[in-house]
Amino acid sequence: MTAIAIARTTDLFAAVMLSGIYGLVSASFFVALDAVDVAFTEAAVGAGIFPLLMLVVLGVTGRYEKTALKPQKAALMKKVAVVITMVITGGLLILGTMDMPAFGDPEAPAQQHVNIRYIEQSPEEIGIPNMVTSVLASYRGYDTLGEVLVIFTAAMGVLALFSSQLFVTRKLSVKIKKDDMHDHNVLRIVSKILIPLILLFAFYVQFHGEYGPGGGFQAGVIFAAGIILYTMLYGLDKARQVIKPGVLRVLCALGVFIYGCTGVVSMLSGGNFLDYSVLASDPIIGQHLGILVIELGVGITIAAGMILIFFAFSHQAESQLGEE
Amino acid sequence: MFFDLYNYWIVFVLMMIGLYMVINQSNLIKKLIGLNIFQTSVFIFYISVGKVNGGSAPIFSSTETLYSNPLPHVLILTAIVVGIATMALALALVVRIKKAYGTVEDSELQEKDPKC
Amino acid sequence: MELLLDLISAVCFILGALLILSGGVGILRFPDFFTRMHAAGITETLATSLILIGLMLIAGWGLVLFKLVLILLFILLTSPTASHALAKSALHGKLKPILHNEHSK
Amino acid sequence: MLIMLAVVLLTVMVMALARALLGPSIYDRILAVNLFGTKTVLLIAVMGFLFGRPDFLDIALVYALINFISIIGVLRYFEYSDSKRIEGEP
Repeated sequence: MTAIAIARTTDLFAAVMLSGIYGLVSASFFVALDAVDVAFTEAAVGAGIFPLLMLVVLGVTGRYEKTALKPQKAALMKKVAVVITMVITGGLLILGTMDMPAFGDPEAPAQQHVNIRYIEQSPEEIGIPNMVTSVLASYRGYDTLGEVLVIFTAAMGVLALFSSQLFVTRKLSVKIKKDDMHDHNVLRIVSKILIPLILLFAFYVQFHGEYGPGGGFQAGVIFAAGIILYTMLYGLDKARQVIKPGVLRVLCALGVFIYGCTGVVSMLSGGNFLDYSVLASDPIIGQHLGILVIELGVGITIAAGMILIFFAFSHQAESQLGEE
Repeated sequence: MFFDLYNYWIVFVLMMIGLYMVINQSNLIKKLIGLNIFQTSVFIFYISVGKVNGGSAPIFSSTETLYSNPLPHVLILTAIVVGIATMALALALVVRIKKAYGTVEDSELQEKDPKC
Repeated sequence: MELLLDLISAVCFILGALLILSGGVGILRFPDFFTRMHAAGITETLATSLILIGLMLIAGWGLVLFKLVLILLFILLTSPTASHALAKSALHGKLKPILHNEHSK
Repeated sequence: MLIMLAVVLLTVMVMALARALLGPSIYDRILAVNLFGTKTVLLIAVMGFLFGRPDFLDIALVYALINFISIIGVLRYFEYSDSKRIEGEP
């Protein structure tokens, strides 16, 4: 499989390309296993954002892996030891699967508990067809809030690590670097057509998430991908004029804020925290409203967070290039 | 019967490859790629658990009656995005390490800073 | 009418499959990058459109058809662009195509 | 018919993967990834029809999009690091 090849290549760049393929493969795997929402996310993240981030970092750290400096024998010994450990652990794990219910067995214990309620009740209780969305936003609203907070924190962490001049607009007159993409005119024009389409599609995914696969997480990533495409083609400075990093930072927090506020509002109007049924006179409409608002919050946070992270990385890469 | 479990085996093989990369590669970026593979194998594991034979994607429709388990999907959906966010954090750390020490190789790092 | 549509889509599928296969063989067997690119780039667009048109014919009216059209549009826009950009940057890089006179030396 | 198509697509995907592994130059790999991505788009579309739930073409759409973006990104950063290396060599 792809993974073995990734492990063996020393050329990091090639490894990143292969990990892109790996993302695609695993996403098709998810489709085959009926997990459309997951495939959606994995396609956007595993095949898109992750390799891009890796590439930016490679631009900073250098492309080739160094060959081992240690004496060969010690390295070999270590390798053998690691492989043996691997085989033993893997063997034990596989042995463990012997007790597991067969793959796809509807009688398996994992299918017996809350799952039945989710599947049978959610169309009546929440009133939207996509069960993944209803579980995500309503039944397990706390979890999702936590995850959004984690993403927010991670974005802030990246920014803190690159305590850089990202928020100070550089003077453009310093030196206009040779724009790498300047001679790719065809690319620029096609992308100009595509970017609005991508952003539009992101909105479609955002608000259609109740009926088909999609939702805030995916939409945020797609939106960020559109902006990232713009950044790559027109340079960071231009992209920062379009979307100010300061605004992004506020947006990133705003998403979490929206999410939390929805919970508080529902609590104030007499329900539990994040219980949307009380938001409108009809519980189902209330649920609808709550999920819509929350997905919006999630989408905003993810999009802003991803763009911020990308900006931070590519700013780092560019400034390093400027130093040399 | 025996081959009913093949899916889990793939998961574990992937997992071991990821673990191997994390332990044995000295390049930090390579380690992170390995971590990513490990992560994905766990995702696949969860989704495999949620699969029901003959079921279809958990989006309500009038023609289908049997659905896959939506709960693992939800967990993994969020886990993927959280995964990329934390991965970004890790990459940021790698960049800082590169800046501070001038290398991203494990062994060289240890030579330069024996304390860590 | 139904039969006719099915028939046309089947023809589309077979043609598309053949083209894809030839592209795959091409990318595996051709000697250097630019010939590989030629094999992949040309077959890709046509084969993809053929298959998507075939799917459209069996899809019938509705949102599905619209999405297929969207995908087709997207592929038609992006695939040649990506090929173009790739070839261009490969040419700017150190890769040189095998030219005829060079080959005969 | 659809099954035949899916099998062909899988075969070609394996071929592209082989090229990505062998690929002497970076561009070969990028090309292979591109091909692989397009085939995945098709495979998802075909699979949607095969399983009788063709509502999920959104995913195929996202694939097409992401594929393009990552190709562009790869090209850009490859040129980037390349020019940097040339500058770095005195």
